[in-house]
Amino acid sequence: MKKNIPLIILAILAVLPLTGTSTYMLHIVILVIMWSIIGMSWNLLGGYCGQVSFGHAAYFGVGAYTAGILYTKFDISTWWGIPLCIIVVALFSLVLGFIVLRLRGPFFALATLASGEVMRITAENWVDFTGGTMGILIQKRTWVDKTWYFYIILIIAAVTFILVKKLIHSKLGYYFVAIREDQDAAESLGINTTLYKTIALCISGVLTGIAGAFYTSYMGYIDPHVAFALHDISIITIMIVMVGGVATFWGPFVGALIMVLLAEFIRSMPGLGTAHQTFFGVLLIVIIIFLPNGVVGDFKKLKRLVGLGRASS
Amino acid sequence: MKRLSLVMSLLFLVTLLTAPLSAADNLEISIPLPLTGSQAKFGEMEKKSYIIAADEINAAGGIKGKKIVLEFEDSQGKPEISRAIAEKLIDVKKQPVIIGDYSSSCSKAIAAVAEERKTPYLVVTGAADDITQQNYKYVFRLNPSSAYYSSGLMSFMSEVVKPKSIAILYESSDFGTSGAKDMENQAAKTGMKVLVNEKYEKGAVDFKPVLSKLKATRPDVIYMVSYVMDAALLMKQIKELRIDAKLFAGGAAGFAIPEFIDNAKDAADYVVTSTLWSSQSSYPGAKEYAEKYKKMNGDYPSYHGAEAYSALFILKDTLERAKSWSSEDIRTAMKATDMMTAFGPIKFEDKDGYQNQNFMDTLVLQVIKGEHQTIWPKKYASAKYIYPIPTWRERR
Amino acid sequence: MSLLQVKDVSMFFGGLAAISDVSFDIQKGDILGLIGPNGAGKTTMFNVVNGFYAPSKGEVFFKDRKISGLQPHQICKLGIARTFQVVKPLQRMSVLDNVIASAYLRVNNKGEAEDIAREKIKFTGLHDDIDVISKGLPLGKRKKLEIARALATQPEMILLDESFAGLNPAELDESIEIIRKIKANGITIMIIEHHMKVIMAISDRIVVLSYGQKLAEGTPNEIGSNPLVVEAYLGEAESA
Amino acid sequence: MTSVAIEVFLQTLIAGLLLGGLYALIGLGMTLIMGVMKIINLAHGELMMVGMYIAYWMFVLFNIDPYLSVFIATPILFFLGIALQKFLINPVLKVEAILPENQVILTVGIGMVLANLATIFFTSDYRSTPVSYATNAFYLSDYWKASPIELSLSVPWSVSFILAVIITISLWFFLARTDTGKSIRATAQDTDAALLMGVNVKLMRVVTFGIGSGLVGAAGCLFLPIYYLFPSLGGQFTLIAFVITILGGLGSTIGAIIGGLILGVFESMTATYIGMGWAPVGRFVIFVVCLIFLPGGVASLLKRKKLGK
Repeated sequence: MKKNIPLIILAILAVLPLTGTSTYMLHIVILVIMWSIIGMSWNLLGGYCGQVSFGHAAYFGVGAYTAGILYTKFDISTWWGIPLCIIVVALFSLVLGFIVLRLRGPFFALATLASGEVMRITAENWVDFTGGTMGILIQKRTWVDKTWYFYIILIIAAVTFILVKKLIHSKLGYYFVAIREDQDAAESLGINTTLYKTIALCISGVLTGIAGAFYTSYMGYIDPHVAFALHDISIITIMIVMVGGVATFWGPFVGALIMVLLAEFIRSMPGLGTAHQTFFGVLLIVIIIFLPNGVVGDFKKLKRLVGLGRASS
Repeated sequence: MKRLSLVMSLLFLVTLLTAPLSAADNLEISIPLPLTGSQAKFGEMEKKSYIIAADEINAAGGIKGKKIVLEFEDSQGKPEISRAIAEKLIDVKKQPVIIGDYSSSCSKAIAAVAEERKTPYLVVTGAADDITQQNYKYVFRLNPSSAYYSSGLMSFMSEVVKPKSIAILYESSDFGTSGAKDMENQAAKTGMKVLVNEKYEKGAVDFKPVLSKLKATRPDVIYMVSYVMDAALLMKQIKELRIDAKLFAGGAAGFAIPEFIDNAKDAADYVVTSTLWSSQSSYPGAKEYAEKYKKMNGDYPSYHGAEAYSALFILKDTLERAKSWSSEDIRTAMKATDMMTAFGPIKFEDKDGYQNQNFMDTLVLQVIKGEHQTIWPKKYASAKYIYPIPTWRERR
Repeated sequence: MSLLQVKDVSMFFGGLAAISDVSFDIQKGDILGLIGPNGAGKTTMFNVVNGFYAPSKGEVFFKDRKISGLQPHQICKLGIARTFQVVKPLQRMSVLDNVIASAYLRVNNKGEAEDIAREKIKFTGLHDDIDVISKGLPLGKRKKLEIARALATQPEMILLDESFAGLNPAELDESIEIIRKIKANGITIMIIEHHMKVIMAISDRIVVLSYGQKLAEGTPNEIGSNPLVVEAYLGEAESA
Repeated sequence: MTSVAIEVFLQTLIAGLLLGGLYALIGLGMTLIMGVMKIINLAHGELMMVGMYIAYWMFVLFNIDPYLSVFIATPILFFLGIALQKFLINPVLKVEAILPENQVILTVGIGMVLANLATIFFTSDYRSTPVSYATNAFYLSDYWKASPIELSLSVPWSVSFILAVIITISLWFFLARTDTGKSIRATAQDTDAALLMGVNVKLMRVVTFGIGSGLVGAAGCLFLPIYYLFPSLGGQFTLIAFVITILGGLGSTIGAIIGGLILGVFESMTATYIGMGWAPVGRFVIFVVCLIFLPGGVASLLKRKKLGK
């Protein structure tokens, strides 16, 4: 039974477009799936390998711009961005990894944060190539109907989830966690920490980049502020994983549900007005304080808390 | 684990089923606007203006007897949220027409959805040129594209100032960039030399380095495209460095709103700016709206408010003329719009590579004695322009 | 033949010499005890051999191949494993997973890695705690885990850094037994230890360090009767 | 070099130094917090925003000059910081989590709430204090009639700069001379050693967060006369504070000052000689270069020099 849960969720999702779900809901679900891919990939690097990146917008943006530039400069469909960005983002991750991976802890966090910002400002200033702040507008999106977008992102997600699942139960997974737990010990056990951190960064970056390339095709518009956003991408990504559950397989998915679906709910709650952000901010604070390992990571604790609540009421 | 997935699927189902049900004799219109985040200032101004317009329309009997009920959705200035809102309006609320949002990137996100879903969308403030250059059939724009913002200013410069050189400073946003690019093109056409052409990151603290470089080149005109407070900071620091030019010109936005003068104080004197509208405009209803807004909020609105205010009247006019309130009929009716509003005459035309674009004369304002006065074109002028302007030394 | 050769190794930190000009050899299959007062440079020597530090001067050879300057993971791959004085378990992993992670050095498939890990865990007597998260282990068992983990890399030589400190007598006996078993498996051992009785009982040869310099080298008997050593170290240690 | 080129250079340098002094003050609070608590505080800029609103309302309601508000905003922010640390951050630091970085998300949440509350209570209007001296300046040609070049020095910028220097020096004295200050420095250098020496590390952390918040609140007051204010202004200053902290070295007061000045001058020079659009790139480039090649920041250079002597 437990083994089948992913299949069940996948099956529910797969028939979703056939049930006459509104395109609004479908849009939200697409965003949830897209964010859970980004969360998954961040989790691989941050949660399992312990390298907390504050700059995943860099990979997202490079992926998004790979697709966008294919369209503006080479007149090729943005969808080719998805396969192409695997190469582009992998190279980019190698270069970036070479610079940032020698740093540890908060220094790594800050260096990645800076890398995202540097990419944004570069995209703004390198006008001939990226179109600068005017961004890239895809004149006609491939489909009006969301069904295909939905299935594409669902397939990408399924592949990502399977890949990550396989990875974390393989040699790589053990090595990643060993590096997270104690880099010196890992090194003395014969683990080439630099190599494996670079592998984690590349896989993580590429998966995020694919999500970025999808974003370009799906939204039909990117600009540096959107694609390389510090808060709206890098930090939201971390929140998704932390709220859902660091280093848990389902954490990113649950986190994406909370951060996208719940956020959308709270946003459109009548009578809340602009206070929805305060509401949401407080919710985040409460989750971090009471469930420091996220909803999935501290699920037992959550059950206990909820149980206590029932008993006292 | 099992329980968890159960909770998740429940959450999911709840989400899917809670599509709000709405049915009434009222006409519900939801408007996406940035109400939080860095663009919230303009979102709020537009929101207030929409409300004023709705109250006026309702007091006069509504639209075909139906009262307008406004709702606002916070797009936070994020395109994917704007898109979510647009999808929701079209799909869940079955709203046959969409108006609103503020920034160009959000407007682009909505425009793409509107076009695909064949739902008319009236862009109210998004100024990037390309929004109405996509051969969209369902996207209309009330404000001129940013390439036209400076048309009035250009004619003022070529008739009065006759400058030989210009320095351009602009904010690195799509609005700033397209405004600057347009000025560059105009300069090339009229033989002005562009001495400095620099962009800056929004929120910059110190412009003095770039200004002192600019000072050394001695341009005739300093043209700046900036948002609210950058505009005030720029003029304050220009005053401090005593940079004299024949003309200080702003490209709408930050220079055209009342806060500019409040904050820049005497440094704002004699600055001219292009604008789409001013609170002294002679268009019918403009002054009344401006006064009403001021009474409610203590300050005059900028053109963004007037655009929002007028947008609702355009919607009313369209809906009253439309054969039915189907999206198709509304589109046809909107295309035929030819009316006067507080913002000026509105007509959606296809020309110069634009579609469904409202073209209009843009105005030039000058800060005279601490107030914005319309000085150009002459037929709309509320005061005579002051030119040449005194140097900073002479002003003391 | 000598398995490991340390040749004229010096290690400076900001002008201070932690080790100066130390040389010694280890024969294959031997147990070499490294002793000396606190701050004598024993752990630094381990860090040099293991690759955490590249020596400021001198060279280290393993099976006649120069290893000084290599990365720790490369040296480990060549066949030198180590334990830490301050234990470094992979905190949030179970005992089994800890050992599996290091068993992966020589195999790529999970089944094989797990087989190796289970064997080494049994070897060190941790099989009752196999699923315990290592953070929750008592110190004695954590020290054993360090050994199990080092063995899982299937080394030819193992560096044990104070694997007996803080153990009770019963645990001490078990650990000595484990070390004898390791030796019986043909693995060369270099060991840092403060328990003089233990070191005298198990070592084949002993190197004494003091203030970063080699004071003496020899069999336990020779060392026990060396007046220099007794003066500089043994007397002090036993009175303490 | 022509006189014009010299004028441009000097004016840029002046601007850079003035800006750098203010940057230093923003960075100080961050460097203390990061040095002592080893946490990344992403709500730093939002705390500055709170300080600015306090100064703003003091001016509007009671006509108190923003510079005097330093004495009002700093204590308020100090206690706000203490409350945040005690009731929100500490509980999170105490719990064992897989990634200690979850405290960062907490500060993001705090920042979000602060910014949103400011929007709700004060609207998102842009504000500035219309102080009478806002655009006053000293001019070289007023004092030296025959000067071949013209330089100007803004009055509010200079006052802000001088106050920033005074605050910085007092902080330095506090850290160097008082017992509390010494305890804070000990905690920053080695928490375990400080514990052994009998320092109340827990209290020091709370106090440090308070001082850090108070400092950035003071920085807010000094920024108000030369800048402007709106609820979501915090983010960019948080980033600047990071750059200075890394440039100066974690926990180093002197490092933060030098780092601030370097950053200020560097940004100004970039703006003049390369292009203002690239100034932020320059900011992050020195940031990354420093992280990699000089992980201890300027402070480590100073120490190295001392050792050499």
